[in-house]
Amino acid sequence: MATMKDFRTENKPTWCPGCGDFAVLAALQKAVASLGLEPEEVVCVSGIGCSGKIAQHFGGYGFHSLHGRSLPTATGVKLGNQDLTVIAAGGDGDGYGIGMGHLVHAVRRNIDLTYIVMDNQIYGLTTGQTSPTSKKGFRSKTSPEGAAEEPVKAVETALVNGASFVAQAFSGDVKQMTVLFEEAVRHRGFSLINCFSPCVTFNKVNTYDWFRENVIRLKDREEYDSGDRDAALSVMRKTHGLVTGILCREERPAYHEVMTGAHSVAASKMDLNIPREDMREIFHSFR
Amino acid sequence: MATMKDFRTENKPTWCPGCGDFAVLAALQKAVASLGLEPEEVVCVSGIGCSGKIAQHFGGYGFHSLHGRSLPTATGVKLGNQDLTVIAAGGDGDGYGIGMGHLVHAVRRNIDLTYIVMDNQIYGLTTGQTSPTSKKGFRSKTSPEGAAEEPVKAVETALVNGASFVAQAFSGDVKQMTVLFEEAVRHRGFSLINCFSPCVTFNKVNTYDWFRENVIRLKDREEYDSGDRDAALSVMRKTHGLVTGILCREERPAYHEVMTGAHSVAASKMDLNIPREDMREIFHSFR
Amino acid sequence: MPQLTWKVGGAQGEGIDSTGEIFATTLNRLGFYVFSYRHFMSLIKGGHTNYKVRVTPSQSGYHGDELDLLIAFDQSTIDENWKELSEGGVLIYDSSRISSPDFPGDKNFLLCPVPITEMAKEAGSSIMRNMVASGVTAAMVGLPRHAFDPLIVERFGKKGEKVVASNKVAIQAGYDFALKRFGQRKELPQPQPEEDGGGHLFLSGNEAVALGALAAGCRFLAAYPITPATEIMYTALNHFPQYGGKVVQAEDEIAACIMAIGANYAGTRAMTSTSGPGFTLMQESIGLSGVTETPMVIVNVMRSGPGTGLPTKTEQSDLNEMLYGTHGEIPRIVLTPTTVTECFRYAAEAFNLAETYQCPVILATDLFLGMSKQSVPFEEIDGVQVRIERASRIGDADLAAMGNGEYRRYRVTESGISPRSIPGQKNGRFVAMSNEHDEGATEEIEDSRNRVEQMSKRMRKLDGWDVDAFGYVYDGPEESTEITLVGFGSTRAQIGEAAARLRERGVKTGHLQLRAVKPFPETSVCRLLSGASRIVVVENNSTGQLAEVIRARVGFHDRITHCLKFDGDPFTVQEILNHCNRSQEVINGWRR
Amino acid sequence: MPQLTWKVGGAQGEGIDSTGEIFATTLNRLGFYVFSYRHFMSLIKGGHTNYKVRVTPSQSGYHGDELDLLIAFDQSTIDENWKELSEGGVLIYDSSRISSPDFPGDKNFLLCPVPITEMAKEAGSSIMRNMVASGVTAAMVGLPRHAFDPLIVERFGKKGEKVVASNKVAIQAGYDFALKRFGQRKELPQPQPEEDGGGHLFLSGNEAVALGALAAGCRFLAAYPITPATEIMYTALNHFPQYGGKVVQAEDEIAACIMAIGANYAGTRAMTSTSGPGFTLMQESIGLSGVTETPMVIVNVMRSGPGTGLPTKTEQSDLNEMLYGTHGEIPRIVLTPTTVTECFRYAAEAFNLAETYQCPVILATDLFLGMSKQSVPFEEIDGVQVRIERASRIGDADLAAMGNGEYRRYRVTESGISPRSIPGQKNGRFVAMSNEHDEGATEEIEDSRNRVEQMSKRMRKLDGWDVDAFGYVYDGPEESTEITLVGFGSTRAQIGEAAARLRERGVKTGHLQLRAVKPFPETSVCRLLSGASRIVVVENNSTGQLAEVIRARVGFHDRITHCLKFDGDPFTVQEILNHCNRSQEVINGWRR
Ligand SMILES: Cc1ncc(C[n+]2csc(CCOP(=O)(O)OP(=O)(O)O)c2C)c(N)n1
Ligand SMILES: Cc1ncc(C[n+]2csc(CCOP(=O)(O)OP(=O)(O)O)c2C)c(N)n1
Ligand code: SF4
Ligand code: SF4
Ligand SMILES: [Mg+2]
Ligand SMILES: [Mg+2]
Repeated sequence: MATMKDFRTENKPTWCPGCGDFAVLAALQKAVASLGLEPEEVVCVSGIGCSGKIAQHFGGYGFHSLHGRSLPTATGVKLGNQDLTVIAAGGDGDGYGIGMGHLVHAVRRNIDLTYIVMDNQIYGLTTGQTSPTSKKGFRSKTSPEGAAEEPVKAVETALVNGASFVAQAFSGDVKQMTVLFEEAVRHRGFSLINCFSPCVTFNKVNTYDWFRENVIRLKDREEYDSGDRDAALSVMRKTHGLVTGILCREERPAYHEVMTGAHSVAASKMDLNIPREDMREIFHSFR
Repeated sequence: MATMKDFRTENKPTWCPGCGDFAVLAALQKAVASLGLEPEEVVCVSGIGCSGKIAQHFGGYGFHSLHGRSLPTATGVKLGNQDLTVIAAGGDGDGYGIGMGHLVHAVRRNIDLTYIVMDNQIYGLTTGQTSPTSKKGFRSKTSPEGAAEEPVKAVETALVNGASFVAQAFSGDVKQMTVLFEEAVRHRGFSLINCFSPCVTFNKVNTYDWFRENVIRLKDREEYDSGDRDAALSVMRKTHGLVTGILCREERPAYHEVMTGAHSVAASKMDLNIPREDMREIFHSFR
Repeated sequence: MPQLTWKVGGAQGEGIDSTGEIFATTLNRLGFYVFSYRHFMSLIKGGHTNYKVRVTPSQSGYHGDELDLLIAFDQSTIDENWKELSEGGVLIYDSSRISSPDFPGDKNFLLCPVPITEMAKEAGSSIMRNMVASGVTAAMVGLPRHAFDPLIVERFGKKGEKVVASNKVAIQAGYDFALKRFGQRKELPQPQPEEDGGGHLFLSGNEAVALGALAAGCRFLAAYPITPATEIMYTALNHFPQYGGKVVQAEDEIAACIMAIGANYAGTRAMTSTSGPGFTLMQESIGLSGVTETPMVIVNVMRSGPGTGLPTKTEQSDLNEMLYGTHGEIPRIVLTPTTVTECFRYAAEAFNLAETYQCPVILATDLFLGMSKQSVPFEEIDGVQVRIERASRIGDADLAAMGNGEYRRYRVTESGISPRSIPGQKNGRFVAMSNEHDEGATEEIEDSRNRVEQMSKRMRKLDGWDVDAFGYVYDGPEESTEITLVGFGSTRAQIGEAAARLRERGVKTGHLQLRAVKPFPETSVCRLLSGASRIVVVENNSTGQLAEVIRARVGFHDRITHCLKFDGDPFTVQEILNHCNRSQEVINGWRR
Repeated sequence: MPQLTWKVGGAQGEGIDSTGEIFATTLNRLGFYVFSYRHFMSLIKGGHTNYKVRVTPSQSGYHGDELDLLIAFDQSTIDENWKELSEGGVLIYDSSRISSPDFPGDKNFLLCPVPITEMAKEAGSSIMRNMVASGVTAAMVGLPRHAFDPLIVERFGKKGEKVVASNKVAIQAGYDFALKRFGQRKELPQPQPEEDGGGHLFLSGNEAVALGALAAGCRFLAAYPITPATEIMYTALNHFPQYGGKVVQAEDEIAACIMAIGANYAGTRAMTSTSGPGFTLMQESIGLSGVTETPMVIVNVMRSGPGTGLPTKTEQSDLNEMLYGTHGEIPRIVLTPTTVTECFRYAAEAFNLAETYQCPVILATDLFLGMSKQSVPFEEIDGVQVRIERASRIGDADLAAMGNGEYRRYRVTESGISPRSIPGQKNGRFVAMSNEHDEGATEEIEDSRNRVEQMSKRMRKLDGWDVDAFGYVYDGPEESTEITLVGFGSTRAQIGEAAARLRERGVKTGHLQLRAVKPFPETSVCRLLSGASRIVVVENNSTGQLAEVIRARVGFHDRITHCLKFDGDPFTVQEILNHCNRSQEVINGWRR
């Protein structure tokens, strides 16, 4: 059986020392190993950004796709071979800025993949511009007088659109993150895990310390029912979104089980030859 | 002062007889006329679809833009000349399918425009495919066995992302629709009005009768506080989204008032000549 | 060649299409060779629409220049179409609506007033206008009275006996009326039934593309609705699921294209289909396919651009974008099938090419070829040898023989092709990277030597493909011609007929039709054109995009003239001939 | 020409850029002509980066082939750069980190170990390595000890006296150490201060573009961050708001481009700026600008493609997409400025062209021209006459003279240009339509005559623009040359130096640099190239995109050779010369 080591690569990640994305990578490696997955069974599909480099650093198969397009790419991979475990990953700009539309539609489909967003409230790779999750008033090279827009409410958006698994994690707590990733990967359907993953180089506001001070950990208390979507919304509102843990979980069929052309055999494993007689019959239906 | 007639055009709309979009057009014409606007002060920016033809049929200036891009086009028009009244309009596919990302970001900016979505739960112009608002199980040429996806929750998405004015209307009630449009246009900031606008040709499920039976009209009862976003969400949930009236309204600065470069004079009315001395000073700052 | 051309026209939503389809389908089933062309508008009801049918003694990909019979449901059908009527043509019009038809009286038509709407109402409802018109048609072209009955039963059987009966009544009323008043007026050419005595296949380029893909093992289509490409999706929805093929209606074309790339990466043969605006949105993903060397098939059914343009009109104006779209440089293949059968064959072949060369393959048709249903001999399509070659892969055994981490996905090879592993294969790990990457595909890498190696490897891949053998069809003398007509894709039938007519007039004429434009079959084109005194490049666009490519790749600047059409309609044979008749001087107009 | 070339290298995030910038900025302020070039990677910390500075006696747009001094903070700087060091060059290395520098010993360098890190630590912190290195530099090129002090005060003044002081200490430590141990080793060319005794302007193409836009009245920029274009946005953010100019960070490039189109439609001069991937996403909107005849300016700062490619490397490989991107056919202008001053001038001119011709204007630069800060004489930019011509509009009075509904936005005119109204103007109502439309712009319309009229009107618009007067700069004999070098955009400096060297060797050499590629200045190009025995087209891409255009539009197939580079770096003069020296036979390699 594969161990965490098998999900490591030879090359050292090129993230800045201290970057929150190290924790995300480690948690993912641990989670898939502890689920007993083999490296060749897991595909990590990422967008472009510092966060997007996770596909290179993760020891499974990878697809480092285009900026903002991790979800449709990952959707294709999953539908191409439903037997694979598919992880989509990327940054807040990638996923909630340019990629926002795809998020809503992936949620609606309940496509069976785990979507990890490394939310550092900044555009890291392009050296520090305001991102859609930057707080109102956040100053950066592109908002020297402070951001004028409300931050996007991506988790809430996923919740209202019926996402079947929604959680938040924090790079300062790899243990919890690992557990959440395990749960998410195990979940049959679309899982969003929004990870507070500090950018130590460009975001001097939302630092590890800042998150430690402000983020509340959602205890799996009796009172909190992760099956209750409204409770999740209300927790998010009350904590201004600064909460970690599983916010919502719902069992329902995954897209590949109910879509047009759903089949128990993966598309990539089909016998592609169509009997000549079948083909002729199809031809004759055009008459 | 302009009357409704001034917002009519010579050519008759090319919609199918009975199409819900006639009501939307009429309500819009009435609303802007009753607000005392002149045709040259109002720009209707639309996407592509049957609904998108509203820009041609409305008697103000118009921009019949690309499929899914009414909002960024309208944003540019407003920021180009903030003195204009800008109406963005289009279909459910246009706005909530291909255009979903732009909706969220327009909401976040609180750009001062009125966005009218003619929601017929179908792709009309392309002759009847499943749309993102089609109910689960809806049968059409592209979902012969019934749609496998959950419908998008666009109104809720706007609500959680902080839309400053959100309402729903129904083409079967032009009077209410007119009032809602008036309120929306008057509102300083982003307004979304989702209009149930039946497609009599391709959607045989969500018909006028169906809506009449199922849609609840939100009375401006004492109990309902349109300043309470959570109440709006809960009404939407309780009615399965089948409710008309103002769901939410909040006063806050519009984007053009607070953005980088905000100015009391419209950009299109600026004196463009920069004093030679100013230019030289700017040059010298590059040394 | 002997032919019968027939058209019915009226307002959209009035049953014009069904009238045309009943006529065309029935004739086809009787063994006639039929080509049908729909003229329609980008609105749902109202607006002029018409359906033209041409019947020929052998297969043809063209709806004809003239018109023998025109059935007009309204005056605007007459306004829009009277010019097409040949001398002695028959104009049938709905006298319930048009009291006296209005058109400049300089042509000699047979006027046939028929109270179509009244008769339909008598039979039960005005929607049966189409049936009355069908009956009238049958009588006037000498079809038996009950020719349409089988189709009526098939179409309306589910709706009950009564519906079938009243439709039949409507047909018969039309038939009887016309036979009595006007008699048979036109001749149909001889039918040529299939061996089984039945009709030919009757299908469009779009349908053929979907079937070709299916036959080639495509098991995933992601697409977004757009005229005139949506039928590809419909056909896939009808036939893919039975073989485990999935069809996704994506949220937009960006998602559609990149989903299909993801599925290809995962080892499934996958494609997308679209038209101009959607194709433009796919450009970034096409680059992704190129740089990650992920096989991909994109079908672009061209329509009139630019922008939203004329969504229901045909054009060949995306050639440039297909050749040059996306930033940076990628290897790509652009196929331009010239017939419905080639739509089938090249759709199938596209998947082999995509996998062999690990690059995007664009299959280009247009509204005219994509949407026109036409008779195709069963043997012709059935005879296409569909090979499924899952080439350029690395096997499990080869991977097993390697240590972990030894396999290099983007190994620099002489051919430029590097065997591809698929997720799930042990020891085959790699990262498909949109960034420049090293051979091992484990890291993005900015080293300049590596860059040159990877870039060159990708760009030389297609050198191994013999496009010169595949990429064209030529008809005419090989050594020297007075005139050689050149086209690509859907224009083959009209150019072919024009060439035939020139030859009838004694002009030594060549006809070169390109079936692949990237890589450009320049050796063949150079050879075939070098003996042509005049080269006329016939294209459905306004700037002469193919001519530009020929000049760039081959030369012959001073012998090329542009025969262009960009009004939304396909070429007529006469238009091509008119151009050829025009004086030599236009040749020097190329420099603009 | 006399020159000094200097480079500092190390890991990203270690202060390499600031070291380079301090040196370059200071020299520039002292009146030297400086060109600086940053080599950096698409990651934030770690990875090799370097900053090269070339000092010349007159203006130059190039960082030089060789290297006189190299300051290496680490061994990989030596690995990556030692080859560039000229014979007798000086290698300064951080002896606190590198005990003995490793490189093949076949070149003769002066090795100068300096304990840079140690000295920095002594001065207070290792981050002051850059200051120590600056001090060392000053000593070895003969700059006064306090040359950098003013800049230090300016940069660190806000941080307090202490910071300033310790930085100065670090510089002085480096200075003293180097002067004592090695003495001055290289000469700077003569400075040429401005009239006021101060330095030249020191700016990049990106900055110049933003300033040109501002000067031309651009009051709206919507953009999305992307290397190497983001500085345009930064510069706009700095300078637009003061004049009521708005800057929007859009959610993506699709939105950015179409927002700017919306603003232009509303009467504001508006633009967007991007690089390859973003440019690709803008293609549909570019078509929208074309079909609706809405003025639009798009800046594309090219980088290495395809896909995400090499985001921090230069390339000229988007030429094809700029010429041919988007489906269908639109009129468009593509300008390719060749110097920083032209970036300013053409950015400004782009707005006039866009408004006059009501079409998209693409301003194309690349990472090399866009991001390299360089000395530009104040007079040169100040001397550019920026006209603001709000042409092709219809005035309120003219509209008032018309009745309501009389004005026709898309009136078919001989010039193809139809006066434009702006929302807010009474009687000026129209609908900008992405569909084909009628003259009145009140309806989409599918009529074929109308289609041809509108399409032709749009496509002939640019005939009125004299690109042949504007679109190139030529240097050399006009009648006949042995060799003519052709390039476009940023390669001008290197090609110019190569041409000069060829002339020194007695080769009759021409140098044609294109500043506009669409419309193509074919009359001029044809004239200037017709007397060239050999034509060498120099391009930063792998397929020879400009050469292809020249062949298509002008011909000369058998005289053209490709001098291509696509490893991410700009050309060196030597590379161009090497190509010219190679035998004639390559000429026949064009057909591939
Ligand atoms: C289409 C396109 N636009 C822009 C870019 C440039 N770009 C690369 S990464 C990035 C943003 C990164 O921000 P985020 O997604 O938050 O990731 P992070 O670096 O913060 O992890 C951008 C704008 C691109 N690669 N492609
Ligand atoms: C990029 C692009 N893709 C696809 C189309 C084709 N298209 C035109 S309208 C439309 C959908 C219309 O549906 P909706 O927005 O709901 O409007 P409706 O017609 O129902 O009012 C589509 C897919 C297009 N014009 N552009
Ligand atoms: S810039 Fe920020 S997000 Fe990027 S690697 Fe460094 S710390 Fe991480
Ligand atoms: S097709 Fe439907 S949406 Fe379109 S015009 Fe007709 S009724 Fe309206
Ligand atoms: Mg980020
Ligand atoms: Mg709709």
